[in-house]
Amino acid sequence: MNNYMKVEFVAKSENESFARVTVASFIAQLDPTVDELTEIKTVVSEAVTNAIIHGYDEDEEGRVVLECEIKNSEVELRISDDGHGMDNIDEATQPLFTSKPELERSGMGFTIMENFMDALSVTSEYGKGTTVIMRKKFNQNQPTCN
Amino acid sequence: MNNYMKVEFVAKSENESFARVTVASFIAQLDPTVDELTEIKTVVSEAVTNAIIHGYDEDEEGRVVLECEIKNSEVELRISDDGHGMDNIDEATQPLFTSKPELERSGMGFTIMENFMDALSVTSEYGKGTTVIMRKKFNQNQPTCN
Amino acid sequence: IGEIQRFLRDDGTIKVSRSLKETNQKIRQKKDELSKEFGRTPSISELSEAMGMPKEELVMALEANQQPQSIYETVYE
Ligand SMILES: Nc1ncnc2c1ncn2[C@@H]1O[C@H](COP(=O)(O)OP(=O)(O)O)[C@@H](O)[C@H]1O
Ligand SMILES: Nc1ncnc2c1ncn2[C@@H]1O[C@H](COP(=O)(O)OP(=O)(O)O)[C@@H](O)[C@H]1O
Ligand SMILES: [Mg+2]
Ligand SMILES: [Mg+2]
Repeated sequence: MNNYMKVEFVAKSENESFARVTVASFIAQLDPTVDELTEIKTVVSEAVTNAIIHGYDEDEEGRVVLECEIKNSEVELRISDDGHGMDNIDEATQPLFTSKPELERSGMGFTIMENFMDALSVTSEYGKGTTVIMRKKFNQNQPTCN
Repeated sequence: MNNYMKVEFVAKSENESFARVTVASFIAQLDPTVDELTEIKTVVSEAVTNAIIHGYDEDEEGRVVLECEIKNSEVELRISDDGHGMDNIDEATQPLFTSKPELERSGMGFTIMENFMDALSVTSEYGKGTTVIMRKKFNQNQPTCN
Repeated sequence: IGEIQRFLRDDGTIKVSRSLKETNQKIRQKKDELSKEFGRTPSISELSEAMGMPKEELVMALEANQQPQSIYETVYE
């Protein structure tokens, strides 16, 4: 099964939960387990929150773009913003690194994305924006109950 | 409260339910009643199904675009396709008119949209595509208890 | 405790489709209850509070029993 969607929305924190449901209902076609869906929703939250808070400083002129592609049983998520960008991706993706300690951010966003997904890639240019690409295979093992 | 989102997806019938949930979760910010949400989902179904079936004949190369804008308590939905289009909108929007009787379509899609929404406008060009714009005000009556 | 752990584990490995359908039934019951109580249909936030469930999960679960209405089935069945 192949499918594709792209959603674009204003950089408002209210839209984080919108983004989560949007991806969840798209992925629901693959009939994942509850745990798998929770994981996907968590990584979407982390990436979208980063775009809104770090990319755009919650400036509502900013637009977040989220693409989701299903190829057979593999899901690819691409989350991008045209916001501030970063100049040191290696540093930013370290566990516990945060540039906004005042907001009580945990610095664990990228670590969570890396752990819950099969692959994570981050590209960013200072002053231009950021794109996060993640991939995960579903239904690796046959369903045990249902 | 103002907000905006735009979602684009492949003209596959599986995406009808995806479109319904996407709009429902965006509109949920306005705290509609369950019945209001059901009505909005119904009009989304009708317009998206039309784009997929009539606009594109379910050709998966086709892309449906759905925009949703919230301005204070008013919602505007725009559903468009670059598909076949129509040459006679007046005829097409008549109750019971359908160009696909063989699919057991009811011909009531536009009538339902007109009834559930405050305003409906259809623009279309034969061979170019169709755009349906609908508007509705929410929370007309203040909640009586809370 | 073993029982609870098993319950939690089972809950995580069940398919989303099944979980949503079960939640959908509970939501419908609650909606009817609240409608009687209020004399009108509840709002999404009232329902989500009564269910102890985030709005987003409610919205997804509300869709769960709509599946047979999809055009795929209308057209091809
Ligand atoms: N979209 C983005 N635009 C600009 N900077 C970003 C973006 N995403 C992440 N960053 C940077 O990477 C850091 C680490 O991100 P993350 O691991 O999610 O932790 P946290 O969000 O808690 O700070 C952020 O503090 C920020 O400096
Ligand atoms: N997006 C569209 N592109 C082309 N034709 C359309 C589109 N939407 C509607 N139509 C035309 O308008 C007619 C009436 O639509 P509708 O009231 O939804 O009834 P039905 O879908 O049951 O035929 C359709 O049969 C079709 O000919
Ligand atoms: Mg973060
Ligand atoms: Mg129709």
